[in-house]
Amino acid sequence: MNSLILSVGARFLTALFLLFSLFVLLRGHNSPGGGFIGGLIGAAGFVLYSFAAGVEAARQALRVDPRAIGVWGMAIAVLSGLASALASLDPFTGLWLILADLALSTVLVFDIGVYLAVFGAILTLVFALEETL
Amino acid sequence: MTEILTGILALLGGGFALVAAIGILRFPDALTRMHASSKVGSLAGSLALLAAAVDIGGVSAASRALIAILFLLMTAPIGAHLLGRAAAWRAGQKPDLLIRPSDRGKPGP
Amino acid sequence: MTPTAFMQTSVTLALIMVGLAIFIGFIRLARGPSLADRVVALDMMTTAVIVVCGLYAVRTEAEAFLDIAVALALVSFLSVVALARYAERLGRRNDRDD
Amino acid sequence: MSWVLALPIMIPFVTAVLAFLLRRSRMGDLASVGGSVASLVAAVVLIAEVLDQGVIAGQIGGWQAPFGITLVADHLSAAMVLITAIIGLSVAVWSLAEIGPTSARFGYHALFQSLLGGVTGAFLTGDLFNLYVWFEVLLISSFGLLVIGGRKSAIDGAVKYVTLNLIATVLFLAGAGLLYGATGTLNMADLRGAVAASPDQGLMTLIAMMLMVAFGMKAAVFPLFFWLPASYHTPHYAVSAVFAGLLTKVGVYALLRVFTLIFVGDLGYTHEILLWVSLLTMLTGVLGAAAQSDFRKILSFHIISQIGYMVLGLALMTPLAVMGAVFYLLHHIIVKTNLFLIAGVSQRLTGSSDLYAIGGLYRTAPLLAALFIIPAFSLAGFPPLSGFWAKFVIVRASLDLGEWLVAGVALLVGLLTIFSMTKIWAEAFWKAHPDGRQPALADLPRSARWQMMVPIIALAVMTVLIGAFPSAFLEFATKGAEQLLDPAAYVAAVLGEARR
Amino acid sequence: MKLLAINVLLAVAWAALWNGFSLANLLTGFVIGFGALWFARDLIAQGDERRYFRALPQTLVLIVYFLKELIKSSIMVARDCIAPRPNLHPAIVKMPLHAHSDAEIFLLANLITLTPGTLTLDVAPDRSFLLVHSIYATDEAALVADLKSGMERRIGKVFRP
Amino acid sequence: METLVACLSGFLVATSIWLMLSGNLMRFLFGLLLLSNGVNLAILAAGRLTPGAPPLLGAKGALPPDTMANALPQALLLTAIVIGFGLFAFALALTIRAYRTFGHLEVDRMRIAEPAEERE
Amino acid sequence: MVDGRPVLFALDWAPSLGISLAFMVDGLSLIFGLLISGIGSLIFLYATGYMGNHPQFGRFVLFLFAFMVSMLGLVLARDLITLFLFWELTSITSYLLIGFDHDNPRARRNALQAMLVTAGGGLALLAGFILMGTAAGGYDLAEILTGPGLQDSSLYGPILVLVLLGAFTKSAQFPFHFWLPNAMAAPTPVSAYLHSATMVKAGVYLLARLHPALGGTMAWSVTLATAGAVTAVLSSVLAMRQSDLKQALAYTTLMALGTITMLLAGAHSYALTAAVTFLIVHSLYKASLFMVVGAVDHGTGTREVERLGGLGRAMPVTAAAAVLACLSMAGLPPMIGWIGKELIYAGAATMTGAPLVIAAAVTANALMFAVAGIIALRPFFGAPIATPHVPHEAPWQMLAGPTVLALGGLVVGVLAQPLLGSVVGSALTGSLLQDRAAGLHLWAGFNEAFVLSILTFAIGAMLYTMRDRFATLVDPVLRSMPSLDAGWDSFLDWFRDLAAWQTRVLQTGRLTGYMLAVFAVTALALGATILHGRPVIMPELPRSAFLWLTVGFTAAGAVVALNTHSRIAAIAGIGTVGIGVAVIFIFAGAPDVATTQLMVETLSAVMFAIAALRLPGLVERRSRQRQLAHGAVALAVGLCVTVMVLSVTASPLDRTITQYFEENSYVLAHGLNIVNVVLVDFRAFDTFGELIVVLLASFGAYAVLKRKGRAGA
Ligand code: NA
Ligand code: NA
Repeated sequence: MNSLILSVGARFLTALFLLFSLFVLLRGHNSPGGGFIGGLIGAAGFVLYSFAAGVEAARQALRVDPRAIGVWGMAIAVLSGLASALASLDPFTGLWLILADLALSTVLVFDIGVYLAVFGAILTLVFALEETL
Repeated sequence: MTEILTGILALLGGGFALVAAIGILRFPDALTRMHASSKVGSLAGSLALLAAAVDIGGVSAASRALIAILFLLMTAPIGAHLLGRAAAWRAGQKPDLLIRPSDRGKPGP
Repeated sequence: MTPTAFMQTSVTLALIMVGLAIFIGFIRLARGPSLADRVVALDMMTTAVIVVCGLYAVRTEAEAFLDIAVALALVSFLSVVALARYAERLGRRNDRDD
Repeated sequence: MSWVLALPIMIPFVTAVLAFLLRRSRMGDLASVGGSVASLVAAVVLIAEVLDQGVIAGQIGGWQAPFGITLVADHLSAAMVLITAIIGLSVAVWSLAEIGPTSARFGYHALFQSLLGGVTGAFLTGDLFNLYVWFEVLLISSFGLLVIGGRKSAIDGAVKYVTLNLIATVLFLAGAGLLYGATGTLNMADLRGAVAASPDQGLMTLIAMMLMVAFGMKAAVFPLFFWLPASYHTPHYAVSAVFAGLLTKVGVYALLRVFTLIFVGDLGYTHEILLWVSLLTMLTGVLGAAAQSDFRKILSFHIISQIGYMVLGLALMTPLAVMGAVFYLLHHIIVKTNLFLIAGVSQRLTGSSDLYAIGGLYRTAPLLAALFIIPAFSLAGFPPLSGFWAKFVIVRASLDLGEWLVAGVALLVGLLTIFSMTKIWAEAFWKAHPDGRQPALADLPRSARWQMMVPIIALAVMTVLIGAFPSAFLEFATKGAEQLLDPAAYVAAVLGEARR
Repeated sequence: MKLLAINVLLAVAWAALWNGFSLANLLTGFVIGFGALWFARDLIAQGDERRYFRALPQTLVLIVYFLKELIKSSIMVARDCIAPRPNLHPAIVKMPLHAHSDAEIFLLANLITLTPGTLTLDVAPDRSFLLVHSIYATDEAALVADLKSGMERRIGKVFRP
Repeated sequence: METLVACLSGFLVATSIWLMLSGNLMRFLFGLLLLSNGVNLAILAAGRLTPGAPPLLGAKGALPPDTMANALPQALLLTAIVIGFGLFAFALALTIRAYRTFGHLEVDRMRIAEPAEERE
Repeated sequence: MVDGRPVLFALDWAPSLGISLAFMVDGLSLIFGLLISGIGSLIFLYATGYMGNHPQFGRFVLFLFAFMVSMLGLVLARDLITLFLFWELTSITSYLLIGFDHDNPRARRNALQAMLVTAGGGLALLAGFILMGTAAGGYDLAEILTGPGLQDSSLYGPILVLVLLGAFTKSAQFPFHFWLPNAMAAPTPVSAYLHSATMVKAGVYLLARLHPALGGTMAWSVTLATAGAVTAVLSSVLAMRQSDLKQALAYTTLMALGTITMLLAGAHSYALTAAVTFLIVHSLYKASLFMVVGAVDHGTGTREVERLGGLGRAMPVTAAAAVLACLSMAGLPPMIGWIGKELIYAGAATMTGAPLVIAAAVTANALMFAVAGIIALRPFFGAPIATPHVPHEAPWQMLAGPTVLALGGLVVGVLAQPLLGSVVGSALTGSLLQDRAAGLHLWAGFNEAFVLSILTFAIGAMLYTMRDRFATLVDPVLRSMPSLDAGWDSFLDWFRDLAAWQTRVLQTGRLTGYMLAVFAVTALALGATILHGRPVIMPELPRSAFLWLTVGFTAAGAVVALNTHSRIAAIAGIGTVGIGVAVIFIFAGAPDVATTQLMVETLSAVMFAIAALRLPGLVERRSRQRQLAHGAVALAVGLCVTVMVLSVTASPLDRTITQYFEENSYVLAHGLNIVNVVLVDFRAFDTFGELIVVLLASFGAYAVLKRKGRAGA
């Protein structure tokens, strides 16, 4: 879409979408948000970018095939589910590492997997739709 | 006091939203209607968010409200620009003035 | 009327006004006639949801509703962009009006 | 315990990830086969555990039932998981010969393994909403697999398959959501008590009917089966083989599970409806097959008629009948998958699946002919093949109840199955090829010959073994039926003795 | 930009000193930090970097101007929305551009759009003019002049030394 | 409150069925979207509507004084919405492909896979 | 030994069903077993000569051997289900044998016919066996036979009908006889085997075997006698009229089967002795004659009786065998056939309805006499007729069988009592009756039977000499009779038409029809259940004006999407619904859900906007009538959903699980957002599946959009 306004806007809005999506992902455990919403917002950023600069440029900006991103998300989700085997717990049991205020957990890793899967899936869809003629 | 301020802001927010809607209904064509939507609507949203910020208080509510307003003001005009452009082209208003998409990419005069 | 009652009444009234706003916007959406008219109406309705979020945050004292507004304020314009693109392409293809 | 239950579900997804990441090389294919082997091992471990301990249950995330998601394996589930793994491995190997690099690059193996994972999840989950999720996983995988071959007819088939299945899926979702609202729980063992205790039994039956329509559609019963004959003949043969074997069975499994465990409050209503549905399913399916002249279409319609037998077993609801349904379920998966695989080889050798355009396999591909006989006559219920026992039990169960009509229909449908199988035999095998072609297995490349024939032989051997040595399988099915009809062990394994 | 970052850091440090990251603390910190930087400008900022000390206040001026315009014209449009006989004179006008950088044009176009009554339709390919739709275009020349003297001038002050 | 949502849910379901039956694949997609929305509302209503407090705990897990909205159906809904979106996306892609394959979207005229032509 | 029956082998096959794989030998099985294996060996020998250089001879031998084993298994089975197993195996193997000449459409058609008729009967038999098992308390034949019999069981009627259906179809009794002559499509060794000692005898064996358990009632006698008599008379008339020798033999087989069946109707030892003896008689001469016909075919290139004559000189051994066998067939002394015929008359005299039975027997036997004359005399004597090849004798392998069997007929005729007496006796005492068997003697005295024999010969000789007159008399009658074989074809056509019609009606290829069915079923299932169960409904209208407005515009949005021809209007209408639903989510305190809904709504609109560029406009094509029907179904389903939701909310919700989540979300799962904690921890498995769904949806969409189109079904 040939618009100076859009392409200038997209340049920083994509970054903003991405940033905001990560924020939504990370605080999802305590406030509205999480992997799904985060993934949707992050993908929306690249969708905007593809509108402004074209799918090819968006793919290049992304560097990785969105399908692969999605699969890595799935892999991360599986691994976070399998991780509890290390502690001889049931599958998908959260392992928590709580350092003062900072809480790291396999549950968060799982949510990151969700994020990536949704992100990859939506970009796969939109790019494929865009590239169809 | 904050409660009264909140109430006024809420009423203003709701009122502007209603006004924007009426404008969209009454204005004669798509381009004019957009004036009602993208401006009055944004204002209504901002007012309602401010009402919430005032009512709840605290950094987090205020920053959320402000960020929401900021996002609204950042995104609304881009959409309006694209939609307006499309509407103008489609409506064929003053075609001599409009920049056709085919002109794009050519070196300027 | 206490300040609290005033606030609550205001919020209720405001909600009704927003509801009406969406309804009126919907009328434009249904009537069209052009694509841009419908998109404008849809956009206005989305913005009205932000108003609803704000009012609901007041009513329930829950910041969570502001989070909806933040996300919506950022993302909702994307559909306007997409629909505008659609309108533009259609115009270029000189298809029949839609 | 939960790991024994969770691994059969998770291994296919791990495999899917690996196969996708390696999709551009031959390693992707090998990952799929290797993962299938691993799934098989996990399934064997699971069934050994179940045989050893009876019903076993485990909790995902360690959250106790009914708060977390439960995985449960009784005899039926464990056997279904094992059979899924067997079919998965067989078709994964067979796929090596059929699926080209293009389909592989589009993620064939990932979709295929996810389908298996979804099916396995559906068999093992003890939570109604989780069942819905696995249904969706297998559904969306099947969508992808259906269209991945890129054939035009597959698009037509997919339109019908997708639209109708989406409707079923939404009905399931609505049913599950409403049932939660009415009982406050989603755990199936917990639901048994909650449904029985509900003050509004009419509502329970109503929700039961909604789920019956949803599962009935998945199972392809009359008059909800249209999507199946519209689509099953269109994708890759490997895909239709695994569809034929597993997909409708998930619907039957769900019916079997839900209408023995949860909705047993108004048997006179729900199961009477199932009875009529099953009769019409058997008849319309087999008549549909008789009208076809395409190898795969005939087989597709026969899926429907055979589903009728399984639903009949459930409808009659006696220990023998349910045992028959369980046995039928297990036997039919093997047989039907094998028939589709054989159809695939036939197509490869003769160039078509239209029975009037092919022939000559008997003369020049005798091994294939012999291998066709086994599942074909098993499907028709000839002794000493597995299908005989399935049919015998169902017919006897009907006769024991004095259901003459039911038994008559069941037998008649058996006869008409012979009609269709002999039609395939006469046209594809006995008749000479109209083009004078001499189709032979030697036409296949050496590697493809092995990849295609070994799974077929393995499945045929299983069919013969089950038929020739049925007692262990029958006893297993009997035990499975007992668990279904008296779910005390199931409920106790999930909830412990205390709750409800 | 570097100075802005330092300024923000100072604000955060200020808030941390006061043991509370409240909005008021941060704002106070920012203002005090700005003052501190301004005093130390000869030490830390050379040449072009000093633009910050002009740009920041100009930005504030712009924001205030914009908000004022936003509210003023919102009320105007709102009045027309509900007026029995709206006073509308829609037209598309060409507004010559002095601004040239992407960011500047972007900001200008968007602020024009946000200001009720006007709407940026497009930018000329050679960036020589903006196409603006206005509903109060009784006098096109006056409208253009108004836009240029109001919005464009103030934006220019932020972006250019 | 549930009553009204229940009615709306039924209404959406009815309209979605009308659209799905129209014989046009694009209308089917519209119907699918409405059906998901209708069923989602049904699930929400079945999980009971408690206007107000979202299911968020206060600091250190403090429970709010009033009852919160029921969290479980919300989680189910979220799952259902996302799944529904995935299914819709696939159906949309399929629709495009079907249009490229057949040159139209009239489902009743899509007859490559079946029925077979009558054979003499 | 069980009850005097030596057990060969027993294995618990399916003990939970009371089924074992068990075998036993008694007189009856022994006779059958000897015939099967004895004739079988000669057939194998014959086949090596007849078709040893056939490219598929290996398969042929395999099938024939499998068939023989199946027959042996059948007659030796001690368990009903074991018996059924082998019964069905004979169907399969005979199917493969009849269709052996598989390039010939006729062979395929006839194989199918045989298969369907016998397998159909087989399924009836299965039901009969199951009922027998239920009535007798088990499937053990030895116990059933020595038990009290099933004649008084309440299931006797169905059992009888089902078992007879099985036996009659297998033994080609009227009206299921039509498949047997068609089975001649098989190579001659197969016909010889199937028609003499095996396949068709299976039904007879079954009747004989079950005689003690089921026989002796009026129903049994009348049915068997009638079917047997009709079959015998009808088929012997038809046999007279065949010009193809093989066909003629086929019909005489039917006559023999009819006769045996008729005799098995009796309860007296004479009738049963006759049945068993005639069975042996028939096996010997029929196998011999089939092989003879094969040899003639082989030696001359034709089997048409009109085109054969004076072969005796060129084919002396064949001629001798033929004459000997025909003597037995004609029932002339001193062949075993004579004794058989004598016994038939003696037996028939003891039966209820003796005059009718005797009349049928005499008629059939006289016709048989004439047919024997035709077969023995016309090809081999008289003036030589030119045949396609120059006639030559067959190789020794093909002569051994017919000669041995024909001579056998003579030998056992002369030495009947010493050779066969005890065997037949044991068959009867062991299997049929506790009674003694009648003796087998060439000269049984000047009795009724002797007179009937003479009468038979006289009529037979007359028929032979006046065969042309007979033809002019019979042919019009035969022509006017409905042909069951043609009826079979029209039945199959009807069946195919029915199937095609049903498929046309159901599987129309029209998706809207499918969907309408699905929704109508949903409406019906839910609606009927609502009427059936009458759930509790609790309507309670809210007072919130905002909610009313929201619901109002949401519904209105759906209405816009309903019929608009504008894609964008539809998208906008659906967008309105999405917004409305999101507002309701907000209203219900579900911020996560509302956000997700709005994000998804936005992305859906985005995708639709992209897709709409690649899609055509909308048109409504439905007729008014259809619209009404669709509207009715749609409203019905919608109404049901509303009723369901209302009745769900009529009673309070059990909040146990939610409370657990609320109490433990922070304590155990370290999260304040309960919904998110449910998603990623309490019910992470759902979410796991869900992310897979979304990912795979994109994979599928990617494939469907990007994979190049390929033609092909
Ligand atoms: Na906006
Ligand atoms: Na199936």
